[in-house]
Amino acid sequence: MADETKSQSGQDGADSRPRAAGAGSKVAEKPAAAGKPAAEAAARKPAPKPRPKPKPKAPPEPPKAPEDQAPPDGMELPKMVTAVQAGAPGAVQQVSYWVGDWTVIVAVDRLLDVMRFLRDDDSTSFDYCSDVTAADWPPREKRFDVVYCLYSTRLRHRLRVKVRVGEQDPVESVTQLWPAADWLEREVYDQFGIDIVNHPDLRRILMPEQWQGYPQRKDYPLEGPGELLMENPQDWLRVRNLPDEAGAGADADVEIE
Amino acid sequence: MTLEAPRASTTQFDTDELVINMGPQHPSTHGVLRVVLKLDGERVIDADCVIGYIHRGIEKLSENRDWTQIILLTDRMDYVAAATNNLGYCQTVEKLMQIEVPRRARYLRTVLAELQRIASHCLWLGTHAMDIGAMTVLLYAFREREFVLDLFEEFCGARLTYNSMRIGGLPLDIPPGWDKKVLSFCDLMEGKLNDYETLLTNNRIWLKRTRDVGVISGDEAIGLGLCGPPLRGSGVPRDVRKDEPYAAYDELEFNVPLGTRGDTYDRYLIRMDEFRESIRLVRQAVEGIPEGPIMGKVPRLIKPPAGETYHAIESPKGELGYFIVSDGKSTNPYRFRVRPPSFCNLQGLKRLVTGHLVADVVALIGTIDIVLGEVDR
Amino acid sequence: MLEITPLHYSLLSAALFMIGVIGVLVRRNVIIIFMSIELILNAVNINLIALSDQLQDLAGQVFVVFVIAVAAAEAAVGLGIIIAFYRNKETVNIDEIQIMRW
Amino acid sequence: MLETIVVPLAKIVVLLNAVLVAVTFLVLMERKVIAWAQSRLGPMRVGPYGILQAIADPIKLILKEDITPRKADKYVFTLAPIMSLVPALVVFAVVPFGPDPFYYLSDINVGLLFIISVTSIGVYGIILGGWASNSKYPLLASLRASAQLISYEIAVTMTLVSVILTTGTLSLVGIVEAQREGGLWFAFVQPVALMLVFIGGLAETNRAPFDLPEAETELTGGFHTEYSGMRFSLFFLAEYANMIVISAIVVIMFFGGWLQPFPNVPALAFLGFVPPWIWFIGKIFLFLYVFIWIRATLPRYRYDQLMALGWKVLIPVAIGNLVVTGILKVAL
Amino acid sequence: MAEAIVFWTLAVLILGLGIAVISARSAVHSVLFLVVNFLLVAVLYVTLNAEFVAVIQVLVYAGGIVVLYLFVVMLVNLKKAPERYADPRRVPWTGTLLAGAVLAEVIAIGVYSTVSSDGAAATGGGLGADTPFSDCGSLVSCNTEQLGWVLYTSYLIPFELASMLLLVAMIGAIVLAKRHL
Repeated sequence: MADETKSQSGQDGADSRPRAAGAGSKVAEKPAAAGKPAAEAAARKPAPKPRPKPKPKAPPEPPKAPEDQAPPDGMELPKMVTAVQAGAPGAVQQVSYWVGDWTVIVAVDRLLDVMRFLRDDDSTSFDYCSDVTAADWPPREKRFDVVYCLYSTRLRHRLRVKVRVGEQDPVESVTQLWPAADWLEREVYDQFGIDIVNHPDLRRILMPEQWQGYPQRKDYPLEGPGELLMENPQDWLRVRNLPDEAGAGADADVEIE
Repeated sequence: MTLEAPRASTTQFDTDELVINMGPQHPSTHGVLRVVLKLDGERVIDADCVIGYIHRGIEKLSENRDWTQIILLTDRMDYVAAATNNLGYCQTVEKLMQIEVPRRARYLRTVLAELQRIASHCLWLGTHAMDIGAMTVLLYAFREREFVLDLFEEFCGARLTYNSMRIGGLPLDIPPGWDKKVLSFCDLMEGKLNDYETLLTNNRIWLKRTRDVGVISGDEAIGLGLCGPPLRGSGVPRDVRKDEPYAAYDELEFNVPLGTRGDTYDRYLIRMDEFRESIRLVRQAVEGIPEGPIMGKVPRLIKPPAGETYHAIESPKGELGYFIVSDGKSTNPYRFRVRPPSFCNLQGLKRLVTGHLVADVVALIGTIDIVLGEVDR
Repeated sequence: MLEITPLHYSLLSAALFMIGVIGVLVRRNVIIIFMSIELILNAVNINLIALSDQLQDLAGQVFVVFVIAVAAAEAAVGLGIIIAFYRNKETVNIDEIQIMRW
Repeated sequence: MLETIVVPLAKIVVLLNAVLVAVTFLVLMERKVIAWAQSRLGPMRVGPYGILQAIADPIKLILKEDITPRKADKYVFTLAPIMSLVPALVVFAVVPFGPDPFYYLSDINVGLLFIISVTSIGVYGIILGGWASNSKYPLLASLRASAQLISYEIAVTMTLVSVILTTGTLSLVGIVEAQREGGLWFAFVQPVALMLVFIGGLAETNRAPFDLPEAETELTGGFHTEYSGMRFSLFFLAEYANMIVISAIVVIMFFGGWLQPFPNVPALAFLGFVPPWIWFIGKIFLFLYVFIWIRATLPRYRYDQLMALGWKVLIPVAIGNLVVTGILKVAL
Repeated sequence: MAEAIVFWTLAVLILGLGIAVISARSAVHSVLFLVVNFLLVAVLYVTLNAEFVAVIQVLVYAGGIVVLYLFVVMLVNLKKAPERYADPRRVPWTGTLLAGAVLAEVIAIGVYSTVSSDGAAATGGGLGADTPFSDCGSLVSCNTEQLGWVLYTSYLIPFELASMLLLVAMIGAIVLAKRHL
């Protein structure tokens, strides 16, 4: 097993590009791994041993989460944004505008207040929860953006609400406001491992019940023996990133399969 | 059939609760959906959907493909409506890059999307009717779907996974004479729709099986996040094509059919009306196709600036949303998220089936029109 | 032996009757006890039919019709009771059915 | 000796073979008719226009592996298909194909009751098949099926009583003769009864729209989900043999059995050149065609609706029909 | 001769199946033996010229009542042996002896009565001379008609009472078995 993992680490080290490590990985990975000589590749592997392994993609510098662009000067804030700023004072940390979408960034501890206001207030009236999802920005201390896409079927406007949370921070579930969030939050938990509290039924949804690790995180190993990925991808990460195998920084080849 | 609310708790002495697994290998779960049903006699008291059997990690996969390659992956989500998936994705990227799509391309996209809606609804109609036991409608509907597939084949060479759009426009212009064929298909389809309706709409058994089955109120449907025909069946006037127009929809005339009772029969009628609206849209769009280029000004290297956006379109199943984050540096998206309408509609299944009979479960799975490729991604 | 008289039918009936009685006494499954009762009723019916044939009197057959009606009623009510009981006590063992209320 | 043993035996052999062959071709007919209804061609590969498919299908079924699930009750599992087929075949003992004793095996004076009682035994095959499979879906389906069969049996029997009331005989030959003497098929005398028996017959043979016991989209395969090979084909045979039985009953009771249309009208006497048994079989196949046609057209009832139809519509109407028949009989 | 063969075959089978009914391990098997038993009893009725009763036996007993039993057996399907608990006060073999005594008594009476008298005379109160079936001759040819006649004349009141009984039983069974009225 160990040999196998090492030889595979070779190719993997060459481009620590993320790759879907879904249920199919077991079959898909092995033939791919056989290709490259282990040693050469292992030599190029950086050694970030702590768990939040630096971002996967552009090794030279971690991709900073792009700034949430502020609305251009002179642009008037729409009523829904001003209403939430007034309705939940201090909760909105930042307002952002990009290609026509408005986003409010909210403190995680005030999330439920803001959401309740957004749903119940007449000027916002966001009765429809389109989507709940997240994005992972590993080097950041609060690495996850949890994004709620809201829509109002009465006023026909959209707003995104975003909270930034760290790995251990709990996020209050919004299922009590929108039952629609049930499966969406389960998926966020399933794919990112974000701790959603007060969720009625927090289980894995897309991945098998006994799956270890959270596939949509950027540090999730993209290749490797399926059994190990299934049992404990973090072990696989450690094996792959053993210090003695560390070499120069990996190049940033973005290989497309 | 009276719709009684699920009993709060069965009496403690009740012993004949039966747990049965419907699927993942079951002829009417439309793929590999597994529904764990808890039954009291034949009445469902609880249902739990187990999904993920064909989870392929398309979201994760897309984060490692360049922007154009992802179009191909979107085909594989709702594989019975691949063109609308392409459309939603391309429009999201165009929104991120602020690319102007030429008018001709927008019209053609509308034609493709509406043809796709007809094909998808054909498949829905056939399988839904088959689930309820009307086997002939299945073959009729598939026969007409075949014509749509022929049109697509002529347009892009593929019959199921089309890869039919590009960021900024379309890869190909329509072949000569294609528009005539589309129009004659529209005429044909209208006649065939009457055939379907003759077989089903006023059929007493069909009415008995669908009327007052799976009733859901508008507010509840909104709360559950239902979208598309299930939401409109409850009388909520929500159609992305109308509310947030894209492609050429703001220049075309169409109605959004709405239900009144929110039951399976209403959802059936709505989809039948949507067939007609789609035909109307296709006619208008085909007749109004302007001359001009089919590709906008797209940089050779597609690399949207850093930023994120959420964009939704009305796929045959409902609101198909794409949430895409670009870090502005690489040639692939940093985060690619699909808001699949089937996923959100399937979430409502538990609410719909509770209190109904086992036989209704198949009718209700049919009525929400799921494609597991999209649910699991 | 070769001459079949009503006595033969009576003996057959008696033997079947005894089997039924043994079933009632020996088995503890209520359903099987009910079935034994059906056997007993059938034993009686055989007797009635045989004698009806012998005496050329239809009264025996009429009686059998009534017995069948009674058996149907008995089965319906008896099995209803069994179902109701099973639902509450999860047993059909007659030795466990000994309390008058629950 | 010849009269008491050889001739009946020969008749039995001919009859059984005829029924079984008819069943195989009935399956082909069903596939073809449904295919045409659905603008398809149906089986075309085996023989000209797929005619030999009727032979290929049974061969395939017989050659298939016959699986017994490990946890099944082996004896009952084997017994169930037999219990389902035998009653369906036994019924043909009293079905008259023509007016002379040559055309039937026996004409007993309780013929109709015999048919009713024997078909009521067929339900055991279904219940036991579902139970012995030791699997949930078949069990559910078999409970459904047996409840369905028993319910509709009541309606059908009740309706047939009103026909008996009209004829005053339980003998099938007698019933047909009564129609000849009356000059009218009972379809015209008892139209309500005809509808009831036909609907009840659809339900009793588990045909669409009452094919719940084998609703493949709901219960995957119904009570015979776990069956395969020869044992499955026995169930299959039983179902189609039952279709023929029900058609035969309808034809005998309401469409004059072997009689030509309007047997007493002299203008139609030329129809007499067609032998009686051809009339009989032709009428049976006409009804089989209707069975298939209905299957291609209608969706399926739900279980509770089916029971409601049986108990709340068919049985009251049957009783009403009986009462009206009785009153008319006394009054006229 | 033929009658004897038929009788003895049937008798042996009926008794054997009766024993099987009460001794089968599985309740479903018991029910199956019961069905076959009833069918054979119906055949016995046919040999005794009671065709109508025979058919009714098949229709009602085998096709109806026993299906009901089968239903109940399946509903309370006990994978575990249903007889695990025995009341300590139970003395089954005494009961069997008692039943044997009853059988012996019946045999004694039977033997005694055959020896002492030459069969009861056919003094039936069956068919009066005014029945429309007096031309039927024996019971054999039109058993059903005659039985119907008797049922609806001499036994009309019991017949109606039986229908009341069935109605009551039906309602009773529904009330008992339905949980939520």
